[in-house]
Amino acid sequence: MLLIILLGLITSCLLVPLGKYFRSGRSVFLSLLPAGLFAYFASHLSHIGAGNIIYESNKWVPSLGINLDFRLDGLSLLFSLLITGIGTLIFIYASSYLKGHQYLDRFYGYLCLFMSAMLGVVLSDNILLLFTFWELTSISSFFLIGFNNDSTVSRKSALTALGVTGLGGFFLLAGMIMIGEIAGTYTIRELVTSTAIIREHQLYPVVLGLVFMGAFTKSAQFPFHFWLPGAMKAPTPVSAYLHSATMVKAGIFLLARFTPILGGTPEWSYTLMIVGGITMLYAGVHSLFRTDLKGVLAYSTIAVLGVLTFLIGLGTKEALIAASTFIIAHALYKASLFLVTGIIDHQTGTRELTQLSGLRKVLFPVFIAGTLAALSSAGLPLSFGFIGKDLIYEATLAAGPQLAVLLTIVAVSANIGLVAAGFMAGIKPFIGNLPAQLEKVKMPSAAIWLPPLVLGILGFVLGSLPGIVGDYIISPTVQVLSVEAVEFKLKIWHGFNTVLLLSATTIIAGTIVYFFNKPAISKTVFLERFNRYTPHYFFEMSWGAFKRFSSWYTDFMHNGYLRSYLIRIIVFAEILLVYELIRGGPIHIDYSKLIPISIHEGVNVLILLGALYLTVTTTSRLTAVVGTSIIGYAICLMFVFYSAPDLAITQFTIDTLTVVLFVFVLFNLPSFLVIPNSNKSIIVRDGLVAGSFGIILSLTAIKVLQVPTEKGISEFYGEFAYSLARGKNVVNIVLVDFRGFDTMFEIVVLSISALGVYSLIKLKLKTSEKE
Amino acid sequence: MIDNQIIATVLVHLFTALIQLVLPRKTVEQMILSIAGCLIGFLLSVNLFIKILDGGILTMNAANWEAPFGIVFVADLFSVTMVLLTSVAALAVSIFSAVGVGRARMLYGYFPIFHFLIMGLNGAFLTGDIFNLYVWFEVVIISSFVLLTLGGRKAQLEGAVKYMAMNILASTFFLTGIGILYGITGTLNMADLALKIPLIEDQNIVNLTAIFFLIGFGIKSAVFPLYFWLPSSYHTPPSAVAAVFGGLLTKLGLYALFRFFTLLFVPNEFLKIVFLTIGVTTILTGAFGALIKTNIRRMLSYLIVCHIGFVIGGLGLYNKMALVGAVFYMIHDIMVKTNLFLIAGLIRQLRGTMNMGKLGGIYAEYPKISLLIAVVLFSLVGIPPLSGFWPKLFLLESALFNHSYFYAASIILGSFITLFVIAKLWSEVFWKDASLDEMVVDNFKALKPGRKTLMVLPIAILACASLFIGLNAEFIIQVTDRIANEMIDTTPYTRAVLGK
Amino acid sequence: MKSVILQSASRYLLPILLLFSVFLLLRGHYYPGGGFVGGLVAAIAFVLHSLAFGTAETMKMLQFTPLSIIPVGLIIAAISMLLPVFFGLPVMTGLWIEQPIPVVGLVGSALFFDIGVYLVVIGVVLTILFTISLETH
Amino acid sequence: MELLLVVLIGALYASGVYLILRRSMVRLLLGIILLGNGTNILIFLLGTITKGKPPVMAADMSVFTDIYADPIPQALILTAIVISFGLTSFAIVLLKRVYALLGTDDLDTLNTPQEEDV
Repeated sequence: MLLIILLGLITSCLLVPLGKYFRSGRSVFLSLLPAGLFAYFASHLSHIGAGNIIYESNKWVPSLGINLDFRLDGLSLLFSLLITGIGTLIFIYASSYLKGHQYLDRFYGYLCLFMSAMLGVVLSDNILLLFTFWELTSISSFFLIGFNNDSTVSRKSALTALGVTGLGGFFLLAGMIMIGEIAGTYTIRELVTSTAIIREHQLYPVVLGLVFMGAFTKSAQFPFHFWLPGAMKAPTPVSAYLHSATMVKAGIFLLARFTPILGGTPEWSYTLMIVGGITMLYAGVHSLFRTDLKGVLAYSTIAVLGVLTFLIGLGTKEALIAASTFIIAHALYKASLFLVTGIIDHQTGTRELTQLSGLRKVLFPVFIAGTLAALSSAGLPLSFGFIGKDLIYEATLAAGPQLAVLLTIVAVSANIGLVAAGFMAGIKPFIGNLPAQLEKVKMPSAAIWLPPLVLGILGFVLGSLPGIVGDYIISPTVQVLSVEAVEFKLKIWHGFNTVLLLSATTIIAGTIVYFFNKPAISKTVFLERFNRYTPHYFFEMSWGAFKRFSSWYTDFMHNGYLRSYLIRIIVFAEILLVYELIRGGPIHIDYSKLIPISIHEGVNVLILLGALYLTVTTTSRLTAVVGTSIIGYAICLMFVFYSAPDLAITQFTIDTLTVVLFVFVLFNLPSFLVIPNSNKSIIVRDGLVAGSFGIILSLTAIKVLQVPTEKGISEFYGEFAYSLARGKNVVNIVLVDFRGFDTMFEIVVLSISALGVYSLIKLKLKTSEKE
Repeated sequence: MIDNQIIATVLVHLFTALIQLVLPRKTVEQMILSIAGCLIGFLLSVNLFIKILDGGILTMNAANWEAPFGIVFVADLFSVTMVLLTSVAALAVSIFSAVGVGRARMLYGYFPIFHFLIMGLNGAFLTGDIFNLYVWFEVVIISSFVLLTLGGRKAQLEGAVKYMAMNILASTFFLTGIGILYGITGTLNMADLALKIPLIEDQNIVNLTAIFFLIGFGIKSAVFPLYFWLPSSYHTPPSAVAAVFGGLLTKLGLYALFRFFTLLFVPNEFLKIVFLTIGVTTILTGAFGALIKTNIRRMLSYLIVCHIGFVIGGLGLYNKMALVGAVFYMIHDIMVKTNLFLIAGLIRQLRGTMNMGKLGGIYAEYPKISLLIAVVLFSLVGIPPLSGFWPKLFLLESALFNHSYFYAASIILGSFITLFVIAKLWSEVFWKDASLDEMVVDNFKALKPGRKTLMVLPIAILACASLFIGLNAEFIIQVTDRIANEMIDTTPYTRAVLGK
Repeated sequence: MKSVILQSASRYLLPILLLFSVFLLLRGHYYPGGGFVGGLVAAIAFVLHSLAFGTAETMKMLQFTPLSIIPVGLIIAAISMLLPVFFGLPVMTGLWIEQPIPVVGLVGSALFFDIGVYLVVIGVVLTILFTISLETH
Repeated sequence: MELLLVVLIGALYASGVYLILRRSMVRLLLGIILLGNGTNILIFLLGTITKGKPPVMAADMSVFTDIYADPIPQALILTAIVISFGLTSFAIVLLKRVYALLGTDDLDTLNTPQEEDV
């Protein structure tokens, strides 16, 4: 299975060097890849249909427990077949739809990458591996949404989509890590056996929240749904493939996968039912107000995703059967509707419902495809959509006495919206009179109208023979999702019962809504008045506020004033040091250890302090420099007192040279420090900060003085200076022998600074010169 | 044990620089020498790395004085890994410099100083003596001053003044710390210190000393609230220089922090809280800054800050898993950040600016280079299975396991903002049409094919390194796992150095 | 700055200080002094000369740029550091000629190292000061 | 005597910090020099100080017979002094260049806004 997944990835890599051969109509041959994969998965139908699960495991990162573990069970087979099957049609369709596009090869590259990633998601048996592929789907979606990269709107939509799904992804990751931590494994196979531990853990609600964030953002649930309509900026094949049939269902897939692990608790059920319910009603209503064909379809997709979330939340056997069936039904008719929309857009140049009518006269096969898809979406008997809808009602009716009525009402009303939306997208553009400007519309090539037609017909074929799907796919899928054994048959006809009544009501009401709800620009305008109350607006506003805060914060912290940086560093150090000093308690001084003061030492220190005062307070640059040099010489004298002749000579010469250097440089600087620096409060503040720093250092020094010193190493030096290092001046021996390495690189430092000074003075690049 | 091989990775750069100093006007020869030197350095460090990986810790007593009396060089897995990464980065940058740095700068000692800088880094990673470490730090600091100011543009000088002031302050803290440590233990050898520090009666002084090092190295590693020098200066020098800075300089500070706070001072509860707080605030500060900057290099500077927070937080958690994550993150970060600054240089070569508003159209014009860059960008973001993902996994796991939810949340926020700004960068720089009102200056087209290769090759080398790290995560994890073990149990280190 | 007294003083001071600096360098192993101090004193001698006669004059007298001494000194120091490696010893190990030489005493690699330090210090100090003073005047 | 040095160290660090917090770059440099001096004396003091007993053997001796000052801090300080000379001289020249370019040594003016980046 690893190879199966990697095939797409390899193809996409090969397209980088070989892309130029696939920019023409030849690209249609690339559809052999998904077709082959479809055949591969189809060949497993009977085996998996019998309730078997195929496992495969390869080592990858065992230290983290992330291995290339894959499983092929009913659920993954269902999705794999959708991904590769619809993929094949999309690949064929796109070769014609984007014919002559200069980046057609890149498009296929991303599409292959996406297909790989999506297969990876559904086949993974390890949740972190699943996450890996999950992120890859987000990334490939980003590239596909932004495929028309010169359009600003495309780029913005791509960024929004990546932002929303990316953020959800990080939450999901955190959730998965917590699951792994609680259960001690990342393998789904093993997780299923530790359900009880996870559900009873105190962090279970947090885990649930994090996983839901991932699923909801990906599957466009309210209030994160807003990226999906934006994602319709992608070329239509992408909308059909990623944003209705497969990728957005990854969230649903995730919920389904986690049903046996996390599901079944009240938290799980109610959250999903509420969120799913809100999503389907909200999006169902919205879809009726749209006049852009893709807009209608986007919102109806969101509504369907809501329905699916709702069903998984319901979690009964009936609900799970309904969800599995509905996933297939929706994928078939929605992909078909998208493709039809794409053809209309491609041939007429518009997707505005208000401008489209009568197209059946020029695009007859497309009209058939659209009608079949619309009818399936409406749930007409004999269509697969009918079976899906039936099962939904069955599930809601079986939900328990208190809930059944409410849930059924919600489901029916959402479905009414879906029926109307399906008619609007699949039938409306084709009926009525053909406007004059559309008379010249030509039939496209077969590669472009066959795929939707195939999907439309398939909807009715499967609808007439539901047993195939039911036995081979749905039943193993539900087997995976629910714990106890499930026995059921998908049937066309359930007899005259409540469910049939509800179905009929839905279709009739949907048709009525369709007839009374004429698409008009005024409605879109009406809807725009509520823009300020949508989640999208709310997120935009918060993001804007977040950016403004970031801007303010960054400018506040990094304000350009060196002294404010330095004072923060010093104050931070002071806080930590004072904390430790206070923790250390009072300081005791052992006076007996100290050396007595002699007069000349005292005088020297006094001179030093005087020079220090002068340096700090003077306003003349020269005086300040002179003050510093006096300090240097006084220190030099101190070294003489305390038996450091080498230091004394070095300090003396270095001090002299520094002064000479300063004088050279100050030569052409004004002699007074004219910068206004006299703000009293600042001086007091700096004085306090500096003073406390000095006090802290003094206290630290006193504390350290109380610690008895070890002299092992310096005694070693004294002992062996002559016998081993052949010298009598130990300081020099230390410098050139014991610690000669320090000296070696110290002269390197000196050399670098000389080179630096040289280049600093001599090299003056103009701004026009290159880096 | 006499093993001069340890120091060979340092000496090769010293002698490369010295030969280049003798040939001051011969820029072509310098260029070739530089690449050759880096290549030899790379081979030596690979050899050393394999040796340490297969065997154990190696030491070298400089001047043949037994530790703790002389200066000792210690090659344990941590230091050798850092040396290896440095040499990879150095190789890439030296190749890039051949085209990316103008001849004027080469005439004034660009290459020798670059090699001194690399030498300083390697020396700092390998030394086992705190004062010697100070000397290496100074080598690094002074070379970076010179490289930062080389060219003397206004922005460069402005950045350099701030960089200088704060880095010298860092050295002051560091040196003060050394003075105190010598005062209380009478030794400068790290292994010896590791044995003597726990025996000191008044541990309060030890904690006090630790803070001096914390501040000193904290400034070097650009953590909140000590990071200011980084965004003030990293956008100013040539991109080749910025690449070394961005990839390696802050990592030196981090290396020192990890070395000191695992070997000498094991963080107590207070220090753990300090590190964690620093980690969280650093991540946030970097993320906020990166979000609003529109100049590529300014944005990258803030991203460096943000990601240093990840690493510091790992030190704050101070358990094996977190340390593995932190070290892994450093490994990943060195490769990617170096590369990103080189990429910024390439973009500037392609378009003559680094302002995202004025950039565009690279994807249409140079699709293959764009894809190469995309790999690097998404490695930085940590899209699985690329290199940034794994360490984040460790850190997140450790954070959640230890109930450090603030840290975990900030990792998520930091990662998200990284994702967002990188996607924005891609969309602005690569996707957007080249703006028409601006005259696009493409200095890249005019280059000869060989010179074009010299610019793209280093980026490809580093991208391959990132890919290797990402796809071969198991190997890196095994290495970092051993490093983390060495950090937690320091007896092998002290035994190797002191022989007891 | 070019006073006559300073000029005539520095004319005598230069050789004396240089001699003294060499003295400091050589005896550093036994008494206070050494490469650093020696190099600094020598540099001060030249600086004094340049203060008296002007930097251009001093440069003319030197006949080579101070910048070029730096690599020479560095190479001497680096080689004396590297030499023990060829004898199978760690870097920087002291090597000694067992026969003492008059005035200097025992000669070893440490002395060459010190000479390297001496030259580098002279080169560095003169480069820094002369570059600036040539720029300023 | 140590106490007097302790006071001195505090004073040096305090004045150093005070000076680096000023707006003038000359003062920044002087502050850095003072901080360096403070650190040197700190190392010197903490390595225990000894009067009149330099770590140099008498000409006719081959080992020390008396106590002597600790040579290590002295060697460290010597290295530190020389290194900080390298750094300060570079910094001083940087000051000169900044002044030549901007005509002021006011640190507050060292800000090129993002908009002017290339």
